[in-house]
Amino acid sequence: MIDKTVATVAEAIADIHDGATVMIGGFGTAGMPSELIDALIAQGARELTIVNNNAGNGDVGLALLLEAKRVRKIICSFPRQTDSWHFDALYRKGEIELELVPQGNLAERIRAAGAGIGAFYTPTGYGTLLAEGKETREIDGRQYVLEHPIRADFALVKALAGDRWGNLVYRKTARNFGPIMASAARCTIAQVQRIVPLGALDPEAVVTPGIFVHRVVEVVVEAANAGTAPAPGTAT
Amino acid sequence: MIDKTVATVAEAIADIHDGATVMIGGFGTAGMPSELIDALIAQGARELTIVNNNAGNGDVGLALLLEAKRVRKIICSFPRQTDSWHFDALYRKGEIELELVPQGNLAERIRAAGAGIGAFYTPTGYGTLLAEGKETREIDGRQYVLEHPIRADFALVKALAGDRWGNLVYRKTARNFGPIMASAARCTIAQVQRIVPLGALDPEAVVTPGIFVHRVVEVVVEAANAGTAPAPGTAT
Amino acid sequence: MNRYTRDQMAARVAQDIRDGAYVNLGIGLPTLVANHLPKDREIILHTENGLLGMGPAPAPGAEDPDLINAGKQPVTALPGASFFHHADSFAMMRGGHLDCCVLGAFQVSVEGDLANWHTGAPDAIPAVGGAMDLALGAKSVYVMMEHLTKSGESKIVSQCTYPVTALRCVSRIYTDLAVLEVTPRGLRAVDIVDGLSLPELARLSGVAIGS
Amino acid sequence: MNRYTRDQMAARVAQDIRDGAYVNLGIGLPTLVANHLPKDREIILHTENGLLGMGPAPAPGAEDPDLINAGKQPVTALPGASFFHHADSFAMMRGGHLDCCVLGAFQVSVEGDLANWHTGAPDAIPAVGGAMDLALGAKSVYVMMEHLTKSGESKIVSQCTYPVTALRCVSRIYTDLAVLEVTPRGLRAVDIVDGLSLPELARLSGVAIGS
Repeated sequence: MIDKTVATVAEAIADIHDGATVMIGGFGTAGMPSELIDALIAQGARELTIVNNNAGNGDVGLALLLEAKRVRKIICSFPRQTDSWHFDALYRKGEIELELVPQGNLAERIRAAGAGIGAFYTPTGYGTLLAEGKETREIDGRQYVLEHPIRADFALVKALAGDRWGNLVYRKTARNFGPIMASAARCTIAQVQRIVPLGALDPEAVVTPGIFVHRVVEVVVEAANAGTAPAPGTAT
Repeated sequence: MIDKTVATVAEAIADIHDGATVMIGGFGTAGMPSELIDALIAQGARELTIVNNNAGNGDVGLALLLEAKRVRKIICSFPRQTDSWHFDALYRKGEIELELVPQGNLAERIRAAGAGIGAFYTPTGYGTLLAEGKETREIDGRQYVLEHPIRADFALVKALAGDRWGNLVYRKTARNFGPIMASAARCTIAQVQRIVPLGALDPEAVVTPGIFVHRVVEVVVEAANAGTAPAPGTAT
Repeated sequence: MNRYTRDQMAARVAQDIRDGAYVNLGIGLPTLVANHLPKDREIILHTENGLLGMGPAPAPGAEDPDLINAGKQPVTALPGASFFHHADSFAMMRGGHLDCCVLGAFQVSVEGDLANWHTGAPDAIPAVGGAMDLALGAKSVYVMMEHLTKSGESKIVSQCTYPVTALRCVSRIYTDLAVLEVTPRGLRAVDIVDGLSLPELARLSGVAIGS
Repeated sequence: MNRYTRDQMAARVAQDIRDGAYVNLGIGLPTLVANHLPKDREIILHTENGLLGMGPAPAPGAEDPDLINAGKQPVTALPGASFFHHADSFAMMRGGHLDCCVLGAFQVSVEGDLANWHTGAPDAIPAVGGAMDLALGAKSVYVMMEHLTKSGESKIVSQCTYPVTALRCVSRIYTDLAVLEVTPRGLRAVDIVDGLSLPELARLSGVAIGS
């Protein structure tokens, strides 16, 4: 029988090794799997490469992982925010490597990894600093940059509900990077607000089919605590 | 106000011009927009390039469009089936051009057109007849073929329900090529079993957001007639 | 010198967005455009973090941390909205499906090059987000910005000195002094604030502007 | 000469599919494997036209034309199933997410090249479907076929003479005479039908086979 559910977040992330590449879902705090990240901080893995849209907000989740100096390199599109002080400090001290990727290329490179695409030509970034040194090509009169997949050892994602096969549904704009990251990692770990019986999710509305998910852990969230309040006005 | 609904299939396809490239959804008869195709036959456009997984089944839909000699070229993955007699006859007489594409490359090339990707490296087809003359590249020790987007002037798709913004949901495996074709055409025309009020579709479960759809037409289907019986045993 | 207010600029942009358009409003000044969309037009807002059919800010107390815009501010979803993941969202942009996006800028060149992501300062922490995808993805790219920097230099330039976001992508520029169209033959003034002449506008801008 | 029956071959393949595996069964002979999956294992079937969690054929009269497999035969969906579009379905295959696929073949080479889509006959109408994606996408590719053609020629060959589907993709070959593993040092016999010796199998096959 297939049962991808695990009992605790600690168990779910136990085998993340030093030096692993870890994708972490979320756009700011929406969709950020904070409890999995907290467990990863407690677990102690070091020298991580993190893939996320941002570089941590305030004093929660990814920001704390950075503060704990567990991250060697971050691949993201928008590190600098009004509340990204932990990243900012590390970056200014030269204690973290940054690979800055335009958000659409970040998403497409992650999707390419999951979809078995070797590389692709994207118009985004052509002629800019972020395409320096990259191969370019004119196709049908338009200029493109060659970009390669971003693969990961682990993906940590947050979803609304999941079942024992690993099928996932998300909630509103907390979906963001979850589905594509789930497809791009050797081992995808999902924290969900509730584990539901097999068959409870509408097969027409499953967003991440279970084939992309390896572990599902239920994280009980207090109603008042269902997400961390966003920091209004911080940019994309 | 946005109202993409149109009253009749004839009106929906009225401007398809001679020489147009038309994507037609469906895998065999599942998801085939038969009523739109019938209207296109009646409308009379000629010299069409058709993109579909197959090359028509039996004496319905796409097969009849072929029989009526309206199709100059077909781009598909699996033309030869037990009931593809209209295509077979035209092909053997040299009266239709065939571009044969492995099914995954067909899907990905359509998706690339919708997603603004200039070209992509795919492992599928490498070293085979279907990659002859195509550019290849080794990436991380694996061999890939360069494939380009397939764009269309029009896409004809069949969905279960749609609203006046063009949002669509599909039914079971009739979904197949509908969502990607909708994204790859300048004008996407959807036939639906029912038009529902705006807001009736669950925003978490919309499969094709309305941005990809230009016209929606309701086709009333008798229950006994909700689809054409498949021809068992015909291949993929 | 007369100047258009920020709300006047936003209203002027809004007037150029047609009924039924799919539109992405960038962070900052462009956000104001949402308040000025004509009531008799139905315009569908896209936010790149995965929502079409974005509605206004929620009532105080009704914020949902899972329902935010690209600026990470709480928003709402209208009837007819749809949610999707990031690859699909940027496919909408890169694939040319948006009719229009409205962006802020540091500089715009006479050829429509846009610089809006990086000041180029050596100690700045770079961050790009979706700016590059937006700049080249939409059918029309409208820039909203002050015409001059605080020190009086023109933000409309012969060639961008800041790092560019995308080349030849801007269609129109809405400033506190004028509305300019980027054409193959250079900039053309569509509107100028009352009391400012075309020659004076060109002089302030430091570039040629046609009428 | 003894031969495994088609059901014995299918049962033998089924035995090699582990609990929890994601599996795609090709058209024709491989379809039989579904009838032999061990009852104590939960195995999830993928069909490339957009379904994970495919169930058995429906009862007569309960066919749904919108719920079919890649062979366009009516099927059912199990609790836990999910539907998706073609690009996502082939991403699952090309991206290496399937544990196993089972395919028919015209020929397999000693290096694991597969020929199963085209006889190469000049008057044949070519059709490829998902064969090429399946052959290179799954972690393990199992081929099921008769060992010999009707005229007695080996379908296991030094080099394919039919047009190939994909290169070096086959892991195991299940025939009516043997089960063979493709290794970097050539073919290795895992099972041979009762009464047939390894040298005789190699002679019939026309290629070297190790033990």
